[in-house]
Amino acid sequence: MINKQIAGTAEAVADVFDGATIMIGGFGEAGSPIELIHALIDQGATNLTVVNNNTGGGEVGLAALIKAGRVSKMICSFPRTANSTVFPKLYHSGATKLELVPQGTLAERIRAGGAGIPAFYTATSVGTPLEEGKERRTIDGRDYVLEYGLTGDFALIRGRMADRYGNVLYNKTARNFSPVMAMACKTTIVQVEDVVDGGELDPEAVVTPGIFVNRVVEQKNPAYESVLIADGVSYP
Amino acid sequence: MINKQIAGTAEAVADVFDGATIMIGGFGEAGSPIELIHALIDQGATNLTVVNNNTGGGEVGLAALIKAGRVSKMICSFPRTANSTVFPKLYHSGATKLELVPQGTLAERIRAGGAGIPAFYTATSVGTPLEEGKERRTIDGRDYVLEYGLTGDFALIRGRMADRYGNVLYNKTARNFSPVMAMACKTTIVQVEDVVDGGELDPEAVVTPGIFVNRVVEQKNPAYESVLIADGVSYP
Amino acid sequence: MSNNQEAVGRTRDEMAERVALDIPDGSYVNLGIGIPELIAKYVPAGREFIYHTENGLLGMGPPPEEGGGEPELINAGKRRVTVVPGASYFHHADSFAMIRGGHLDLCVLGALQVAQNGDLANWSTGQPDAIPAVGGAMDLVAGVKQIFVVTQHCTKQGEPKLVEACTYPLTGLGVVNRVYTDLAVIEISERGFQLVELSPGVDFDYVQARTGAPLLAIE
Amino acid sequence: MSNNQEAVGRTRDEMAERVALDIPDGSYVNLGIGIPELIAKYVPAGREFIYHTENGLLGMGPPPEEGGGEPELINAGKRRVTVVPGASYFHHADSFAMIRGGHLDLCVLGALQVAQNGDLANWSTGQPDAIPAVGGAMDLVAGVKQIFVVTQHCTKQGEPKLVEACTYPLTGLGVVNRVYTDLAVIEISERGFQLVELSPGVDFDYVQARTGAPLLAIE
Repeated sequence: MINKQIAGTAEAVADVFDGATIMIGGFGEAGSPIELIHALIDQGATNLTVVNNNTGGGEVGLAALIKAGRVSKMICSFPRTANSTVFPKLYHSGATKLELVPQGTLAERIRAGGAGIPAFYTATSVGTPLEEGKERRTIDGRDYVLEYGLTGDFALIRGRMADRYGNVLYNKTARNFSPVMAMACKTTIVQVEDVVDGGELDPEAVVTPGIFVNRVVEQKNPAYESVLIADGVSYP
Repeated sequence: MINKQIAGTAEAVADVFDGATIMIGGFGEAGSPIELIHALIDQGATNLTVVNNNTGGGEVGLAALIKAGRVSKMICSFPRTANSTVFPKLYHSGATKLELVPQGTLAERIRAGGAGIPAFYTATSVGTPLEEGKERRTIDGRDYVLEYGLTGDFALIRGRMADRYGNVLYNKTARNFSPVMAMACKTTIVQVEDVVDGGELDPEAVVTPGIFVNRVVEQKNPAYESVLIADGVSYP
Repeated sequence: MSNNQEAVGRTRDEMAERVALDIPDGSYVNLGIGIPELIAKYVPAGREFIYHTENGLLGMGPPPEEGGGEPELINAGKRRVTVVPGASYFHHADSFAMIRGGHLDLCVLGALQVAQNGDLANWSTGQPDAIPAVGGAMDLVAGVKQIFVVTQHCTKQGEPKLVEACTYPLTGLGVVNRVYTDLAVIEISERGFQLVELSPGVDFDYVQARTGAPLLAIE
Repeated sequence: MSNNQEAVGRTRDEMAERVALDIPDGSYVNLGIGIPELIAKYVPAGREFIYHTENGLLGMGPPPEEGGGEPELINAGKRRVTVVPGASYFHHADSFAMIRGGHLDLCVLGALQVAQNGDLANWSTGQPDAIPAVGGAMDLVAGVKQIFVVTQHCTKQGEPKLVEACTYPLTGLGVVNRVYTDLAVIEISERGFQLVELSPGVDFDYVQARTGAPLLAIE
């Protein structure tokens, strides 16, 4: 019988290895899998390449992972956020490298990685400093750059609900990058507030089909970054 | 106020012009917008390029459009079906040309067209006769061919339900190509069994967001190809 | 250029309201952060706009009451928002398919500089010690059908933002269609900056003096 | 080659059942049209497979009772099917993202010819007057992790389908992992056709005589 449910977050991230590429869902705090990230901090894997739109806020979640020195490279579109104080230091010291990717190109590169598309053309970044190092091609009179698919070893994702098959529903704008990250990683780990029985999710409304998901962890009452920051929490 | 609902199928297809590229949703009879196609036959536009996975069955719907001599070119993956008797004659006479595209490449080319991706690489068709005329490229040691995005002038689609904003839900495997075709065409026309009030569809479960839809026609009790064929119907 | 900002021309809210007047009924619109966000308050009577926020929502409504809303219902500026009837959620790749595929009618953005050929610089001042951050700006200008810029006519230091050629790193080439400032509405034409409208109490010479390239008078 | 099909080896249903034995628990599987469809009847006790049909369904169940089902719930062969708990519907681009992206564990297909290097021909006999039709076969063989072929060992005319090199137009290069026929189970190895198992009542020479390339005996 297929049952992708795992008892806890520690078990779910136990096999993350040094040097792994980790895609972390979330846009700001919406959809940020804080408990999985904290389990990853406890687990100890280091020299990680992390893909996320941002670099986390305060000293919890992704920011805490960066602060702990575990992230050697960030791939993101917007490493500055109001509450982002950790990344700048490590960036300036050279401890954490940055690959800056336009947001839509980032999303499409991840989708391509998951869909078996090794490369595609886009007009985004043509004529800008971010075109540097990219191959340019004119198609039907317009200039485009070649972008490569992006894949990862692990995806850490936060959903609203899942079943034992790994079918996932999200919550409003917390969906963001998670469905494409689930497609693009060898091992996709999802924390949800509720694991429901197989057959309870409407097949018409499933957002991430279970084929893209390897592990599901039930995490009741997940934390929100803004609440933790307001409470002055610093992880660990 | 935004209201994309149109009174009838005739009005919905009134501006289809000779020489247009029409994407028609459906895989076999599932999701085939028969009433819209029949309205298009009545309307008279000709020299059409039609994109559909198949070539229709019997002498109704897409097959009837082809039989009426309106289709100068089919772009599809599988022009043979059990009930497909019309296309072979026109194909052999040279009246209707065929561009054969692998099914997944067809879906992705349409998705690319809708997503502003002019071209992408795929391993599908490498080393086969369908590679002919395509550019080959080796990426990370594997061979791929370059495929171009596909766009259309009109999409004719059958859904289950829509609202005045053009948000669409589908019925089971009738979804197939329709969501990507809706993205890829300048004017997307959808027939649905029920037009509901704005706000009645769950924003989490909308499959085709209204931005991709231009016209919605309510078509209660739509016909099914298999039923029409069993009844010996030949359109018009 | 003078260093003090005279209290002439439109306020931020008046600029937003002025932009809204030019948006056709039924438009799908993406609003950038800052003054563009204010536009949502000024939908002219009888029109309906659908707001897109690139983090995955079509049908974005106004902000919730102070202290209200939900942490997982936010806009691209990471501020809490609401949804209107007819809304839909989708993932980031689908959201940028809308943008890149040319499905949005209009995007209104802020700017550091706009050149007379429509080049836009709005993501980086190019300072070597700054952490670069681009977000969705380059995707938006490359994909959306029309790009409006709404911005103060000059920087806080009184330097013109409408220039012959951008000196800051570009966001996109020849992408801007119109610029709405506190002083004027200006179209990017084949011949350069074409004045469309002066703000109340502002005259041509005043605007030209604060513009870094020739301003074409209304004919 | 003889022209009459002797009643030796496995029946179509037995071939399907034999394939099912080799599918690990929890596999995501796409079944082609014909004999592969029969595999769904033979899930070994204690295992659960998830069937994918490329027209947009994961969690395909058995066919409905004769005359039952719905016209808009069909498989890739356009036959009516059912869904099992945990199913999901999706559009064609997402469905082929699963295929092309390597997310399916196994695809079982029919064949016209399989070459000793794993080349597969299963979409066209290359006849000049035939209307070409490919469907999803080329996408499946290019994307799915493992490709099994299940087929009669020879054509109705007694010609071997396992050959040195395909003469029919190819579906994919070096894509087949295993072949299940009425006579044997054969692995495509680095050295060519490696016999894995003979069907009950069939001996090596009998299979070799009906195979168009050297068959490597079990060591």
